[in-house]
Amino acid sequence: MSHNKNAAAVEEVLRSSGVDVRKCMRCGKCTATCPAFDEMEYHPHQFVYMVEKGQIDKLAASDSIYRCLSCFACMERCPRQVEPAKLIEAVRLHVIRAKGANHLKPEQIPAMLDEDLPQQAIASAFRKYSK
Amino acid sequence: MQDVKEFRPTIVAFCCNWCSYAGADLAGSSRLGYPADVKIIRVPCSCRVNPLFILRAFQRGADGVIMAGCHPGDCHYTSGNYFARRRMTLLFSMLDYLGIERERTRVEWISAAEGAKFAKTMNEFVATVTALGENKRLEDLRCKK
Amino acid sequence: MKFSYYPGCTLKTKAKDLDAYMRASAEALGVELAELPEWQCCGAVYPMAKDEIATKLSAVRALMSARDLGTDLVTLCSACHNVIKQVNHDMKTDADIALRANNYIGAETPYMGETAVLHFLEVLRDRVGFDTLKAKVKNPLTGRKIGAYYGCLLLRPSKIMAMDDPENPTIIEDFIRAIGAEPVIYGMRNECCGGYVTLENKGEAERRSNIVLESAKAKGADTVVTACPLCLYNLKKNGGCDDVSVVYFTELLAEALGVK
Amino acid sequence: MQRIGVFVCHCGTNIAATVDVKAVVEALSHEPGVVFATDYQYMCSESGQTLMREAIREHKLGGVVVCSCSPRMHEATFRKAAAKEGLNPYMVEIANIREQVSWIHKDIKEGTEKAIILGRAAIAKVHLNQPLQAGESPVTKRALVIGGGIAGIQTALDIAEAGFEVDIVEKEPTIGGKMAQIDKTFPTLDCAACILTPKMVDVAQHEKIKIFSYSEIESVKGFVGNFRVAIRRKARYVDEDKCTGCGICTEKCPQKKVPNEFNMGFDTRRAVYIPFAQAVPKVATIDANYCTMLKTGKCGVCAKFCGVGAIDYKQQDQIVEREYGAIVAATGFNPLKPTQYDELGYATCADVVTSLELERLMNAAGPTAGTLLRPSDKKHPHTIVFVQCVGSRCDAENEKGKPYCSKICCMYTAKHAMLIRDKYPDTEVYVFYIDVRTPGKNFDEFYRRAVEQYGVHYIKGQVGKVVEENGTLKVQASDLLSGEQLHIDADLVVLATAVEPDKSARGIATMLTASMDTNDFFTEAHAKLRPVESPTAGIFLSGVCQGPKDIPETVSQASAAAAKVIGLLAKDKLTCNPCVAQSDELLCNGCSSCERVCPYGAITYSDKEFRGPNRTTLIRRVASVNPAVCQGCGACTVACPSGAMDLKGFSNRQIMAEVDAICKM
Repeated sequence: MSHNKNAAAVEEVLRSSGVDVRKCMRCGKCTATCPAFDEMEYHPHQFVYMVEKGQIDKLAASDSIYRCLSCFACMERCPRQVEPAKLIEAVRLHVIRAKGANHLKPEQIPAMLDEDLPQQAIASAFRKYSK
Repeated sequence: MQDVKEFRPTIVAFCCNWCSYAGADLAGSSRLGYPADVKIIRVPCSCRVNPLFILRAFQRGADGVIMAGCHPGDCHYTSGNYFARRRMTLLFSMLDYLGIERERTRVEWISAAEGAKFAKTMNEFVATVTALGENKRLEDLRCKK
Repeated sequence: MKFSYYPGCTLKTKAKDLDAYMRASAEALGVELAELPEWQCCGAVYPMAKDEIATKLSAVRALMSARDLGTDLVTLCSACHNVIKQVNHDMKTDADIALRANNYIGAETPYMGETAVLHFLEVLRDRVGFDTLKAKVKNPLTGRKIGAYYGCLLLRPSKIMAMDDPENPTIIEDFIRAIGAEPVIYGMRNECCGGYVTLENKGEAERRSNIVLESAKAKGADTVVTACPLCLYNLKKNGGCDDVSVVYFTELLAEALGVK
Repeated sequence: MQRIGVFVCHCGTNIAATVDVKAVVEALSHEPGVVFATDYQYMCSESGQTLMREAIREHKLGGVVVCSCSPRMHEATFRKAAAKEGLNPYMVEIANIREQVSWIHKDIKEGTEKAIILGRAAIAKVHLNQPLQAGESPVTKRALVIGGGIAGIQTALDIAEAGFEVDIVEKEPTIGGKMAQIDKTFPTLDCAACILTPKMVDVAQHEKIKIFSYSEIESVKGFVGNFRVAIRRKARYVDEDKCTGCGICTEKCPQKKVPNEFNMGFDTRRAVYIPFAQAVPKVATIDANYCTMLKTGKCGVCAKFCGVGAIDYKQQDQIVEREYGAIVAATGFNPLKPTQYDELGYATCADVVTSLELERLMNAAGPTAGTLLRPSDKKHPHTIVFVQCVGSRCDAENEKGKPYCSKICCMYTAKHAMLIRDKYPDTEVYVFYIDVRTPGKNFDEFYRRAVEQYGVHYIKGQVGKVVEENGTLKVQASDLLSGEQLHIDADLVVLATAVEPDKSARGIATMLTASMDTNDFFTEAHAKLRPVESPTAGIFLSGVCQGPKDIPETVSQASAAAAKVIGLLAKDKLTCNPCVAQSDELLCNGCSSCERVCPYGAITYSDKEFRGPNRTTLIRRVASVNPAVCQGCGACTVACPSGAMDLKGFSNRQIMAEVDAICKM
């Protein structure tokens, strides 16, 4: 059981996201509406369910946390106000707050640029993926 | 020192006829005990309890007063317990102002099916009031024999 | 009509057009926009975590200086608007965040969400009025079939953004009608273009952008308008749909008002 | 001072084992006013009651205290016994020394002490008791049923069959309600019209039933047994008595472009119309919003063709006043309009329809004559996606939806899926569900039949987005069991939307002073034991206005409500609870506080003359309580700032006396 091992991580994710995972009625509308579904290993409804089960480690190890588009569609359309996007962000923060776990490093940036790329893209990427 | 009599509080419980009084009956028929210090007064509804009754009890030497009614939304008279709740909130702030410990007054919602809750609540309340000791602030000494 | 204006990083550089067309149009419409004296980048994405304070501060500073100037705060870039409005909501409703943010900034008067945040579209709709705008149009874009692209950030989360119906919005369509063109309603107008992952997952950004543009094209749009530099970049660069041009709504506004 | 007798019961050993009964008698016999005190083995037994009656007679007792079990058990017994001896029953009080003493305390000394205190409190109260007389009020032997759907129809028929008069008030031009729009009914697949219309005809022909169609409730006054109701008969511009329902006016009317609400707007009707062929009453109605004559004064075609001269463009709304003994709310429901769920495309795609709209698209009397064609291009759909729980089961914070399960959608969707697969085997049918909920007789079997026999694809998941492209509905959905996101090209999408109480219900509830829950469903007097009565006396509940239900349940509840109404109307007089509030007019300051808190509308204010100083006359506004309506909760007594309002049987002085007796040190 991963319950005890991950208790602190679960607590952190719940607190930092402010999400009440028990509200979920497992309808799957978040996953139905998610535009990034094909890119993800774990899908929005699984984030809710797996956080409830205490499986933060699995989620943290998955690339899915960097695939969320932060489009808020799951939050908007959830009939039970569960807000899966906030959980995904909280798990991502849980990872990048750990030392050296930045997903995006400054030296990677030049290779990614093209002349039209708006600053916004870089600013947001740093904010989401680095400490 | 050993001669000091153990303090036993006087506690008045106002119970609405439809839920909490029936809950007390259920506690009785289930033989769920609570201290004899609790004496129940039956009222039709918690909204019948005038805050003056509670002040009167304190004045006459009660150490604690508890009011029990139907759960919000379950009132036999549809909305009586909401009125009671609002009035009690006001009473609480007044008691605060007077410096009467707020723990001496309590409001509980106990249904007819909650005999165990009735007994548990009364046990807890008696323990709380016993710990607080005698109510001397509001007691009217002229009423004392 | 005087407002404080928060341009944001991209409108000063890559998206100068978006900004310039708006300023010209605003002048023509009698809307006075005073750029905040000192502003910092809002961070371009709203930090959702309740325990993220530092990343919310630049938005709080902007909101605070608008309050001190006694004006409503106007934004134009959808991302800035989303960040600033959500942070404003936090400051209004989350006592813990408000306390910590105010402690950080150490202002004399704590900021508690007093400033009203308006997107320039809202200024057009609620302050200028689309009827007034229509009356001031010099070159109506008659015959143009234009699809509104809302994306994610303008409308969601709807409880906080409170701009329009999040699933069936009308504000940009009404704008399009006001400048004399015909709005095209298509299903993907409020779905994400994938802009945020354009850096590291170009494939996904391309797929999402194509889905949006194909949807608009299928309904007969010749142009898609947006209020977000990242959406514009993404739809143009990654969308690759030659039949549909992507422009800022302010460009069409300036064109219609004859100030382009 | 009252002469009081005290009777302490042993209850076998139930009381006597932990309470020293003799000591209680001894202690209480010294209380002021006590002239007789005794104990007995079983006070509730015949001989115990005889003992009490003899003591009342011999000692001329004016008050009785029985120390025994809970008053909820035997208060009525002892009061009846006292009444037989000529003592007012409300002069009897009970001290509960069994449930509150002997059963919960083990220590005899403690138990005895407490029993004595409770006895003292009861004695103190009896001293202040007043003889109370239960009032009586007559019963008007007629019932009003608000709403003419299947619930109202069934209730009215049952009451009428018992021999009482019934009026049905229906706001639409015809009775029949939602059931009239439905194609087939689950789980037997009978045609709804075939089983409903005979009942509608029964109603029309029943001599005890009067239908007020195209009418609304204007006001309700009075109380149980004696309601006075004003009914607004909206002008239909057709004389109901003259119209034969021949339909010539509807054929000749030149205004052809009125959306037909009966067919959910899929086709049009004329400005003068009869909603459907089996309408009851079968009388035409002119829609004032569309009639050219009424709007511009130019036309008059219908009047020209009407053979009996029934058309009357000058008709006005009429107010009819009627009296009733009982009122039944049967106001029904509407499906939620899913315009706020436009991720599912309802507002923007013609081929996204609600389930009730689908009923019309499949109905032989519907706009497509029973052939399933989709609205946009009138083509036969080959792939159909059903979405369950649209607007149901939402979080309480969610403003768009309802927090409850709408209960009927799982079954009617199974019905739709099955009927479609049966009639059009070339059609693929997908049902996206969260849970399939089919409690009910033969219900789960029905749903399984849809899956196993008819091959309907049930998928656990939800639809997240519907987009229309080139005539195809692109459905994006989750399949939670396989962990996939599905993309289905559908021709038709059907939304099983939540049921919500009819919008008129809130206003009607206010007029009836009947309570409602936060969802605007009427609340019942007791969730389990009094499910068809409102907490307000004389108001009864029938059908979906009380909560989501299917047809069989609605009909059972409708009959249950009728039984309750019959039980009430069968009485000539009603005995009222005498423990009601009473206002002291001399103290009343006319502030209306009591009126505002009364849940029953039992308090009214009126101007009364009082004698002032120096032979003057003062007019003051004072409260009075209608004892037939008051239920005796006492809310008003505490709200009253001047102490004018008091509750008989639980008066301020009585309760204070009990408090004093308990706290006496």
